[in-house]
Amino acid sequence: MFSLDLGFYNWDLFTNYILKGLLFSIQLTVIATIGGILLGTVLALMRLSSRPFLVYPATFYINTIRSIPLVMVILWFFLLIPMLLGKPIGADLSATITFIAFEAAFFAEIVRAGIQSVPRGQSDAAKAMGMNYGQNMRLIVLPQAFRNMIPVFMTQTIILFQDTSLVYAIGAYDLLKGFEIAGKNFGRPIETYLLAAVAYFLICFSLSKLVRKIQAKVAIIR
Amino acid sequence: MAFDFGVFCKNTLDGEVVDHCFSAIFGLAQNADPSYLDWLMKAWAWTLAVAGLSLVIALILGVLMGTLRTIPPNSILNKSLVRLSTAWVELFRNIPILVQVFLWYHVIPAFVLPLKALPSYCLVSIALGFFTSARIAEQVRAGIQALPSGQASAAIALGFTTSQSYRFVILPMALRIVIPPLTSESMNLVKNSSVAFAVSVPELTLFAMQAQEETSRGVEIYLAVTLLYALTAFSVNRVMALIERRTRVPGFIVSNDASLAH
Amino acid sequence: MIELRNVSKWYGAFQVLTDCSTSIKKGEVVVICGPSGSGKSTLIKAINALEPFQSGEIIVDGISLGDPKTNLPKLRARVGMVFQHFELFPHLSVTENLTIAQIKVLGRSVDEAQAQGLRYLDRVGLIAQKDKFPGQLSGGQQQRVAIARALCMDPIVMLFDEPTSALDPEMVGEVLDVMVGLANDGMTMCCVTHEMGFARKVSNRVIFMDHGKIIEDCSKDDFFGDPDARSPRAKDFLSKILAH
Amino acid sequence: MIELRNVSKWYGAFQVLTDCSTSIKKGEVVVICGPSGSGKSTLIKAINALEPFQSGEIIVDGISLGDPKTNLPKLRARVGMVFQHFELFPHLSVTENLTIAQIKVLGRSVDEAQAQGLRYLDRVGLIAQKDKFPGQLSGGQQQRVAIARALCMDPIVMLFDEPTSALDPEMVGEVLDVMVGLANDGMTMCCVTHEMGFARKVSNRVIFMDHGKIIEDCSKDDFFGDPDARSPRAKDFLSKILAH
Amino acid sequence: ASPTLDKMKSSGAVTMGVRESSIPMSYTTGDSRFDGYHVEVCRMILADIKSNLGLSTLRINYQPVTSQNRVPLVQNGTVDIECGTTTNNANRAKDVGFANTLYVEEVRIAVKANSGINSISQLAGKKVATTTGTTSVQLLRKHEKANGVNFDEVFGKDHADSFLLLESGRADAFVMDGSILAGNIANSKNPKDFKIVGEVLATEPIAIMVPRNDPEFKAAVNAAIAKIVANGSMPKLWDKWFLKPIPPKNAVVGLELSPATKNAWANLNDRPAEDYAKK
Ligand SMILES: Nc1ncnc2c1ncn2[C@@H]1O[C@H](COP(=O)(O)OP(=O)(O)OP(=O)(O)O)[C@@H](O)[C@H]1O
Ligand SMILES: Nc1ncnc2c1ncn2[C@@H]1O[C@H](COP(=O)(O)OP(=O)(O)OP(=O)(O)O)[C@@H](O)[C@H]1O
Ligand SMILES: [Mg+2]
Ligand SMILES: [Mg+2]
Repeated sequence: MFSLDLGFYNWDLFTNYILKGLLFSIQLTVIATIGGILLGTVLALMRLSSRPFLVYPATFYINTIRSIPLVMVILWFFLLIPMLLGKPIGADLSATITFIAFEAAFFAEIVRAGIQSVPRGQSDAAKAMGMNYGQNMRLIVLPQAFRNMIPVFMTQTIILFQDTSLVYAIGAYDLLKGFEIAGKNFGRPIETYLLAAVAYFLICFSLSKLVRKIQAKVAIIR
Repeated sequence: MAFDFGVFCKNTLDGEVVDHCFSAIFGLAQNADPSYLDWLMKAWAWTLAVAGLSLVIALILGVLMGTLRTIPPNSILNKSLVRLSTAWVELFRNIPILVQVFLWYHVIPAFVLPLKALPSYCLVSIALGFFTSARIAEQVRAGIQALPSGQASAAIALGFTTSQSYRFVILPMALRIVIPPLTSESMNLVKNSSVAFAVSVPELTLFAMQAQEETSRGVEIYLAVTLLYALTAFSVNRVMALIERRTRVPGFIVSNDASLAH
Repeated sequence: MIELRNVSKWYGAFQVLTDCSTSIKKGEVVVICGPSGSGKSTLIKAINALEPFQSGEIIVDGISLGDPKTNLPKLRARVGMVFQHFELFPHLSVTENLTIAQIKVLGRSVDEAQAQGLRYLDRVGLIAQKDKFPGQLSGGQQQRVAIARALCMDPIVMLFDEPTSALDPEMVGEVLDVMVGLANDGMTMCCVTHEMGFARKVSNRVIFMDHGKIIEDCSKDDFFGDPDARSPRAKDFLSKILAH
Repeated sequence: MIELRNVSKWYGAFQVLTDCSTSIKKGEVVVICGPSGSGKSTLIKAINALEPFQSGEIIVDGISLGDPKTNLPKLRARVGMVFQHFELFPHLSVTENLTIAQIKVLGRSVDEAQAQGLRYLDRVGLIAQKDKFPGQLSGGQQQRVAIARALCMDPIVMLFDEPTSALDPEMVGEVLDVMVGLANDGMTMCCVTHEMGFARKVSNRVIFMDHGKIIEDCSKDDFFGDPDARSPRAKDFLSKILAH
Repeated sequence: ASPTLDKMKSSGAVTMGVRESSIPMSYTTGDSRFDGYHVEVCRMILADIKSNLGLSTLRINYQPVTSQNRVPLVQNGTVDIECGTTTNNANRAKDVGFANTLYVEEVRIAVKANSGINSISQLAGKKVATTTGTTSVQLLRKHEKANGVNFDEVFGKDHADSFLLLESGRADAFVMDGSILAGNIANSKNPKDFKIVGEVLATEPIAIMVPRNDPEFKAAVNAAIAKIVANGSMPKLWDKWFLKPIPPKNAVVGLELSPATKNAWANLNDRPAEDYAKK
């Protein structure tokens, strides 16, 4: 029978190995969320427009990205970005670009659904009062859409945080990697995998609790 | 840059070009050394096998847990079932799939020795299946809650017991409603099966990493692998669309907001 | 037949029903009315044990709902209920909607259930629609099927919760006609509705609720004939609802 | 003031409006009725250019909607519209609902807009609710705010699309009262409604539609007073709707 | 002109590719610090180059690399000098350059000490672990074909995972470079439970990678290597990393200096693995 030995685990080990990974995972999550929402909103508006030359590229991009495993997307970008840019980039930057590009496809669908979740009567009413497309979007539709979207945004962000563990494929140093390296260097891989699971669970679970709180707060009374 | 898809017709032992690309699998050339194409096909089969088994696990457990989350908590048994299913969902969706795969492969068998005898294919399917079941459970729960509450009331008012009302009234409709989100969860499962490589299942991603190391033709290898993943996910999508068409209720309009998570 | 004794119900701290007592005798037609949110739906659902209540007692056909030994599904099967939004089962054809509970709950044979189902479908004038799905029917037709579905179970009493308020005005008539027919045939009925024409025509008694309390419980003639004897709240309500 | 000439509209192969022609003069109150799905909402939305149409012409205050040079937002701002489901903006307070279009579309100052908004809010009897959000009001109150919101834009005509059909029966009265008041003040109105009491009381003309066609377009007195001169479809509809 | 040297001169910095857990060749000791036999050699090389360039300081940025990305990273210039555990073979030499070999790796077999396995011939039908993305995978395939034996191969996603397969009993043997085997055993919970056995399955030169299109830089590196070998540092380095306790756990790898490595020091060269195989 295997016996757990967590004795090797201490504060030094945390600051030496894990903190760096945790910070990178958080940083990657935050940047990819912000970048993904911005790029995703553009893609969503393109998809919702009535002009084919805007609709098709956006639809193609979103559908393609959504049907490829993230690991593959990460490897692709890692391989192709240097070729396209003509100059090399590191694993961390590559991961960041990849995640923004990848998440944009998902956020685009969230934003689209959010806009569509606003009853059509609302934009009819705004139009009937003489508002043009821009005023309608800015004053009436988007404020409601974004409020409806906040919980889904946050859920997606939690998923994103979990997905950062896949950057091992290109050797970026994320939270999971931190645990793994610590485990390897101290010969305690099983214990560290367990600790990693607990750490991820605590972070994601408390975040999802937070989402539920916010959900209740921002809900529009109808 | 130039593509060189000839790489797939190369021998996996010494990199020499073989006569028949499909040498080993179709037995075209007896005892010939397998080519990278043979290997690719075998890897694809592994991907399909992992995704298939985990999909079965995920659907069964997901529907079960999603249903349990909605049952009326009017007895101690029901209450504990609700709690169990809630805990299930929270546990399996808040740990990254990669970590769960390691847990099932390395950590849990260290404590539950019989699990060591299971091939990694089974363990990784359990991990993927449980992980996905938590997401499917959420979709099923949302589907059930999207039904007008009057439906359940009507069933109960006709004298159905709780389990009868789920069987004859609630689940038949709820499952129809959740087909679109289930489609994207199933496609996600195909994609997520790529983590199986981390525990030695020789599937597409493992092939991609190893073959690109041996041949240095990363672009061609990744292209082929990506296409196969996309093809698989697309087929899943078509099959689900067929199921959706077959089970469509005449005159009933589902207002589906497709699943957003991936 | 139905007896309510000091029924009270709370949602958390909010009291939805306060000390409601009344009784409905065999063959009686009782109309319940009152402002939105006054607890009408809650009360009628409580009679069918669809809503639990915290204190008081409801006795249906001699059986107390609060008794833990009562087989609630069996009791519910004997009380017919019609909902505001019809609540036909959309994935089942009209005939299946009519027979499924007969077969699964009452244990009737398929043939027997179908014969009964088609008899009542004919009665509500929809025999031609028997193979359609609910989504293919108009609202008025759906509600008539829902009434037939409840009748198929041979209920001892029929409960209606605003059966016409989700209908296009054109279709209100066809549903009310079916209900008037039922009342004239001697069915015991308890009906939440704002159709005062219907109340005037067939009801024996009118119950007026406000804020979870039964404020008026009197004969139809007293209710409509003697407005000055009514409470101010009821008078106000009546004047609003009859104004246009 | 409003002129429709042979307006037709298709959704794909399905024709929703067929050759609709009519006109509404200043100060007139026109009621549109007809069975569900007959195209009433589509017609009234077309007048406000919310629904494009494929053939025919609509002229509002001398300006053709079909003309590509027409500034549609500006034209819409001069036509008030009230919807079945109120469509107040749930994220804005009552006062903000009343002022936002005045400020952003008409370019009024905040003070001016608020003064105008509160004047009309007072007129519909809801000045006490000015700081609430729509979700905190009853349906009847919301609809009255919606009417005030449309009035704030100083419209030359008010369009109503079944303004009372999503309301609890108790609240229908308070909304109709506001509308009767408007009509009596000489506002030009075009109103889709099944409230025949309202039609009888204030309308000048009644339009009856079926299957996308205008079947009857006659004075109120002809419509209600001379049923035998009406088409069978309109007679049938009227009998159903007035039966209970 | 050497692009790499120019870059070092202008930026005062250099990027060294390192591994994260290739003990003792190249690994992290936590908190972005890296160390190991090859890393230390590289630091000596860079110190030499720095003084040749007349720079007062040369900042070293460490870039962790993996088996999968080390070649592309050197190829595209992210990494200026890779000091890990890369086998110098003809295939890779098309994409990158290799400095003169300072370490000759012998592919061996690690087994549980009590398993009774002493030779590769005893592995027929047994589970053999190796790491995805390494030459050992192909090596095993070739061996199967040549000797008509059949292994049941299991793949770890990295060396530590592969070793874990052996440790947890999922594999009966771990076939990999000797230094990696020794390093993993030394770092395990009970090093005595494992041993390295059997014939040398392959001999491969492990070399420092440099960009391919920069012969001047490669020459500078080789010159530095010659200096280091000449002044007798190599045996001391070997002693430090392979025979003495090393961080972080102060374990001893315990791998004796092999004749092949000694030979490589004596006759500095950059011959690829294929040349070794022919011998
Ligand atoms: N699940 C619930 N939780 C909390 N409060 C509830 C719940 N269901 C109903 N209520 C409240 O109970 C009160 C009575 O509701 P009920 O549906 O019985 O009213 P009603 O008289 O049928 O009104 P209506 O005419 O609108 O149908 C209302 O104030 C309602 O807000
Ligand atoms: N976007 C659409 N696409 C296709 N058909 C539509 C669309 N919108 C409306 N219709 C159809 O056009 C017809 C007229 O619709 P409309 O809403 O104008 O009817 P209505 O007379 O207002 O009915 P109601 O009394 O139910 O409001 C209906 O048959 C409807 O199904
Ligand atoms: Mg009710
Ligand atoms: Mg309409």
